Amino acid sequence: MTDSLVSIARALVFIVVALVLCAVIFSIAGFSAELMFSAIIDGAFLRNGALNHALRWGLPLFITAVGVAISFRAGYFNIGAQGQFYVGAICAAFVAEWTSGAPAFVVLPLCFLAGMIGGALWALWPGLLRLRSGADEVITTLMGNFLAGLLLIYVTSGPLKDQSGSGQQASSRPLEAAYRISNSLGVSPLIISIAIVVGLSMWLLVNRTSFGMMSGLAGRNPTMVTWQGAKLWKVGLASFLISGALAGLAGTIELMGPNGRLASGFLPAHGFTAILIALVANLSILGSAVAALFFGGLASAALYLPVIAGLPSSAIDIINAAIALFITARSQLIDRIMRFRSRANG
Amino acid sequence: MSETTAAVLDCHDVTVRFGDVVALSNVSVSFASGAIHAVVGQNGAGKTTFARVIAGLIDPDEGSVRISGRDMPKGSVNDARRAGVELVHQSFALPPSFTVAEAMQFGGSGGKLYTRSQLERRWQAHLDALNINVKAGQRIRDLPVESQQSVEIARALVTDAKLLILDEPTAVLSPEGAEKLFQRIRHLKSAGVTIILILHKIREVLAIADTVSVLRGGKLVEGPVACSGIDADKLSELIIGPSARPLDEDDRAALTGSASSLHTHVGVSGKDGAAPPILDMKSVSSAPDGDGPPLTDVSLAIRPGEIVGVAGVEGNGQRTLVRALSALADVESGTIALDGRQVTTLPLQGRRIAGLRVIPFERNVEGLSLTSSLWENWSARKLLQGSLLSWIRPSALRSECKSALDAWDVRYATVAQRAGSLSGGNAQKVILSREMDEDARLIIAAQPTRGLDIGATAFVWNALDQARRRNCGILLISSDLDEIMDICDRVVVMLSGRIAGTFEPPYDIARIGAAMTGVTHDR
Amino acid sequence: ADGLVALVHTQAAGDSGPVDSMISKLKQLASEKGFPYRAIYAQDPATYETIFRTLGDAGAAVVVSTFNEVAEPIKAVAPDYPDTKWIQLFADPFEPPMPNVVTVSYDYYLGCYLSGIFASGVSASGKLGFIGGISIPPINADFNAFTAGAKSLRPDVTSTAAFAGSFQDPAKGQEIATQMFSDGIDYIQTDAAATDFGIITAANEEDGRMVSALDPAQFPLGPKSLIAIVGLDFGMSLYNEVSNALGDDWDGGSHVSTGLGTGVIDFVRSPLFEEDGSDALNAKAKEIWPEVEKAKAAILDGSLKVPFNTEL
Amino acid sequence: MDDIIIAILRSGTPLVYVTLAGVIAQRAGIWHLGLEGLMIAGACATILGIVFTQSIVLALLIAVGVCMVASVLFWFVVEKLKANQIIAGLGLTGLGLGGTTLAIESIFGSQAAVSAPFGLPRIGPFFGSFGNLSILVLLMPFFVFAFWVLLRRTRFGLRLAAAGEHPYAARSVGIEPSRIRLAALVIGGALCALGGAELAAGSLQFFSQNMTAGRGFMAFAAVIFGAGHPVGAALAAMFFAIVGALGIRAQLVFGDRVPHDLLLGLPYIATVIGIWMSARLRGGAKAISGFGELRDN
Ligand SMILES: Nc1ncnc2c1ncn2[C@@H]1O[C@H](COP(=O)(O)OP(=O)(O)OP(=O)(O)O)[C@@H](O)[C@H]1O
Ligand SMILES: Nc1ncnc2c1ncn2[C@@H]1O[C@H](COP(=O)(O)OP(=O)(O)OP(=O)(O)O)[C@@H](O)[C@H]1O
Ligand SMILES: [Mg+2]
Ligand SMILES: [Mg+2]
Repeated sequence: MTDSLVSIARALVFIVVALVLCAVIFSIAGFSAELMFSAIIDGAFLRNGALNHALRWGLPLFITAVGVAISFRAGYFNIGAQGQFYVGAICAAFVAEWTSGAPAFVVLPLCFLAGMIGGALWALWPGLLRLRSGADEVITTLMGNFLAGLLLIYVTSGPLKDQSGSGQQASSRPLEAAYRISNSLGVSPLIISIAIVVGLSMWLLVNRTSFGMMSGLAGRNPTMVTWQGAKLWKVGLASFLISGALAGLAGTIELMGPNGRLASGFLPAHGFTAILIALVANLSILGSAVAALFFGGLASAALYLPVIAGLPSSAIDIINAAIALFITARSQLIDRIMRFRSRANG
Repeated sequence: MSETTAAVLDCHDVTVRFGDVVALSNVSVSFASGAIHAVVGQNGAGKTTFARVIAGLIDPDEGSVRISGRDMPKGSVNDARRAGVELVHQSFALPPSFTVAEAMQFGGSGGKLYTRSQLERRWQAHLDALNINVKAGQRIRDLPVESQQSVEIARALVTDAKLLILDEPTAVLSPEGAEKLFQRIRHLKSAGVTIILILHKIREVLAIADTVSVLRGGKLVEGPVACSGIDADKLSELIIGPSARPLDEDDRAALTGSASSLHTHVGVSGKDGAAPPILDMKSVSSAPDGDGPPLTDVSLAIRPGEIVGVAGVEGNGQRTLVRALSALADVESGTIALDGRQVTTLPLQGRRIAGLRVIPFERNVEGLSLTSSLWENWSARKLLQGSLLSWIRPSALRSECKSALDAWDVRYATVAQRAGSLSGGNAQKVILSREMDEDARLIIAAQPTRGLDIGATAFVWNALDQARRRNCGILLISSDLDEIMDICDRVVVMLSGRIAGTFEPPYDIARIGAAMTGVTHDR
Repeated sequence: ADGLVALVHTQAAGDSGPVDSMISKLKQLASEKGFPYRAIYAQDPATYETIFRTLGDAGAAVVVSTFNEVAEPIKAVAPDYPDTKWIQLFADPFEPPMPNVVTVSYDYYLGCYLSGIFASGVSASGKLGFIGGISIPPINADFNAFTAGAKSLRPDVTSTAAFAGSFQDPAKGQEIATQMFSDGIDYIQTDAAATDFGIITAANEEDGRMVSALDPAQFPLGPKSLIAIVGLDFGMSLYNEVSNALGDDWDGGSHVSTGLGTGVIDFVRSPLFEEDGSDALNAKAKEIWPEVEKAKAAILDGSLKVPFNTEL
Repeated sequence: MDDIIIAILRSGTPLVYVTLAGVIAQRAGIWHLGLEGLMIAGACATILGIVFTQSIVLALLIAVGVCMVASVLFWFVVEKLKANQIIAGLGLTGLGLGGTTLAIESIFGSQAAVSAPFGLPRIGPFFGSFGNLSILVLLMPFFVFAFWVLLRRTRFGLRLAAAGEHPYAARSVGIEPSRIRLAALVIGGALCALGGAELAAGSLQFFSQNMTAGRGFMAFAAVIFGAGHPVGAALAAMFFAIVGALGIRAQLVFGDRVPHDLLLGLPYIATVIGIWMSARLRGGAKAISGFGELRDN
């Protein structure tokens, strides 16, 4: 309990630190710092529908982040969430294209299946390379992201290209309304319940099955679990596949939900933010939910800032970067204060 | 005369806390220079912490340390080393990827820029001078712990140490090794070096030390007193303290060494030759595997209720034997049967389900995940009996773990604490409590008492005995001949991957020793 | 913010081309007419609609955005904000039109067609190159038009396309161009925003290497190599459209089709090159120029139809 | 043919410098994903330096200074504030990319590329058709060698490795790991500055936003590819350069038949294959994974 308190306090304190740093930079560059602060607070929390916006960006992030946490726990630094997210969306888009016309209750399940399988496959090959040959997954998954990005460009300006009009945009045809699982605001009962189901099932998997504990142990000391007779590759492969499938699921949600079409280069920072969330949450599922909501709010604030505070896009990048730089920081000072208070209280 | 009486080390009111654990409380002690001082105490008594404070690795929360009359700034390794303090860690203080030569170099002075051959020549000479037989070009990770330790000692002696602290140096050594070490230590003493020895074996204390000091629960309960003025029983009394349950006679005898001359071991009645063996290895040969030679044509049978000891100089295939039995080293020819069932091709998980239990050599790497909680470490075995998706109830596991650890009286705060925060001895007990459960059939115990205090050691021996009474088969690998001769029903000696001899009680230490060193002998 | 005018550009600024010129023109207009403005880089298609809504909520008077990717979002948002005027540059006409949306289309590819004709005349080797940022439909169309133009006069010319994979990677551009030139290609049409700088640098390394870029501002970068540009005065066009929108005689729902005819798009020779460039090349250029003019006229009077093909 | 070699040297050199920075950090126990950010900062500072001081020396000094300061910040966050290396590194990268863009925007009022009147000195006609390469290309092999010596043949190198591989062992001989890491990061910062300088002023004489285009990450890949060995990593970097050149060649040759996006992917595919091969050769197990630390703090 106190620990989670401590880590939340930490995160908040250092977010403030980061924002102060930004304020300094911006006032040097000649932008109003207080305007920035008010715009962030307003955009993330206060304006009407703020929660809605936070959910729109936060829910898919949460799903991907849970996957990231699963593979990180098992000791595999699969940073390929972005690629798996894209490939999942691509596969779902293809299925939607092929089955177009069929009733929704047929198309939707197929799309989700395709999305998750696609994501899993995009995690499978780095997984195999890692587990069978020891090829470092950090690079292979990084390369996987680049490749998936190119693949997305290819399908959106090739096979899936929207031919309407002069056919100039690199994006797929808009999905029929029947196949959308949410309007463009991106929050719907279905999406929320998917997130809840994923959260619950993964929480159970991690905390209530021997897989969960084994992967936790293996992530910290593979040798020890080998001496216990565990088959590392099983745990490892499962972790890769699950994380890929969840990223793919998130991709499918973005496609069938808010976006309603596949556009080249959409949500380019999704995977990175998901990794951020998983690590900030210290790889805990529940923590990821909180962090995802927070970063969702931040994402919507980032879209709100340039309009209200007139900050250039580079400024937004700086804000996100500064937060990334500091958010996992911890200082003995804060910990002591928090511990002290928790002692005092109980 | 005055030179020897001058105190080389003064600790004043030293207190060290780790969170809520008080590792040392108000320890005030001063050691005369030019002598060998033993520090003894149970696991978790604070010996290592004490050593680390002197070496400047731990900055005490209270108190001060003076070395040869000069106050040491708190927690400064460099100042301590400049004052001539060197600490030999029992383990983990050499980067695994380094070559021996590099490991010597990186802490030392001089040789800012070098070539490999220079470096190796330089340090090979140093190693040879200390007649430590490892190649300066070898990688640390490829060395057995024994050699790693000698390398550590060699590193400590690179600079001219005035005060040399060794943390359980004998724990990893065979009796010969220990004797060699003691000669080296006496030699150093005569060269004017003061030595602080952290030891568990009272016999060793009495054999080598001039004075002994006893730590219990972080407090200095005795000493330094001259060893001439104290006897084994008194010392063991002091170490264990009035609170702990007294040892039964022959264990104490074995531990304190007072009875170490007669190894008249009597097996338990339960064991009968007729019963089918629990372990039946038939002429097993293995592929070369890590360090040490491969197994060649090893045949070994263990009957229910029998403890078979594997003696031998470390690095003669004991590790490969354990790995082969654990299905971690691949067997090229021969068969392994467990409880009459062929398991030659069965993976470890299967063998464990069939009742195999392993207490591996490397406690902190193979035995435990130091950064995981105690209960996770403890539950690992249970979890792997079922499928990966089988359901678990952490709360249940926690309480099971708690009761098990309490039964083995492990000193810990909560089952949620990291295994790494236990002292080595207690860490070992956690492993024992995991591996020596009710439905164990064959227990492979590799160096189970290494680094354990006398109480814990006796405890382990009793546990092994209990298991034997439950008709388990037990394979005990130990570099401690006394231990082996004291509790084993049969002893096999391994020499370069083969079984060089089998001995039944009453044991003849001379013949076993001969077999270990490969001197031919007639049966 | 009353009278807020916002430009939502979907390609990064810093291309020393269309986007930068739009932004500077917007600033200019803002200072002339004295209205608050925002230049917002919308990098992520998933965010277009949110940004538009935010602008609508902020009560923006005029929202200008670029390229077809934003068409769907505008269609979704515009009806909810009738008081905001929406302008989509580089767009297809809406079917059906929306009363508060004006769409503007450019036939940029025609400029590339002319560049192709010109290239076929000035190239000695008959090997032409085209370097784009990413292989997306509009860029593909430019390449196809470029090739068509070249082959229309010299069927034997070869034209090769390559893509840097980014609109912001001059070093890559230089590497690609270097390889193209060493293959004997002597005329490269660029279509890669900031990546072009590397291409021009590569061309400067040896005589006889020719580049056609996108923006007059680039002339000084290659006085001996940058022979012409396919100019697209996005800035001017934005200036006009926003002025109209702010005026009273704005006819919403209309589609403006502009380009070659109105001089917003044109194929222009570099005056600097005409001075410093090799005389031989300039001579060739003069020789071929009538063909360029002829094709341009034919396109304008409709007698010449250049196919618009977005597939490679 | 010369052109191809020149092109490879040009694209490889910046990568090598940044890779060396990654190597020294990695050996000191820091997984440096801030390389990209430092590289872009170096590129930007160099060009701005030239523009404002008209002196290449001053420009380089400024660039090196900027990157060193940024590295100290990174060190402070990672070592003193115990932030997660990977995330903090990516944050540093973001700061670099965003900060440089904001800088040129607030200095020149537009994000348009900044061009410098001159760039790094060239190695001169003596080298014939290679004369146009910058001196940093010429110095690159010496840097690699120097780093090999520094990391594998000096006591400092050993201490660095000890601090990275086994901080506890380092501490027990009186080495302060975090100080060593500071040194490693600062040196690395300087190298990133050189890499950025070569990229922007080696032959281009331009700065445009995001012009590093992921090279910092390729450098990071090279570090792992080369298993943290300076020479191996430098070779890996050059390998990436060669593969990149081949990728372009493939576009020029097969562009009319094969989708360009796929051809653009070839370098990445080749990297994966390379990693896989080297892992097989190294027997897999040795593949670096600094993941333990990542989990356990
Ligand atoms: N790094 C640490 N973190 C937390 N607790 C620690 C740490 N190191 C030691 N302790 C605790 O301090 C006490 C003393 O430990 P120490 O290792 O000094 O005992 P010891 O005498 O060396 O035991 P052993 O005989 O097993 O080596 C133990 O209770 C141990 O759990
Ligand atoms: N790297 C480390 N960092 C912090 N504490 C450590 C570390 N390694 C060991 N410790 C603590 O120091 C104490 C002593 O462990 P160490 O391995 O140094 O010798 P030891 O206690 O004698 O172990 P053993 O009983 O295996 O001989 C243990 O309680 C452990 O918690
Ligand atoms: Mg100890
Ligand atoms: Mg111990």
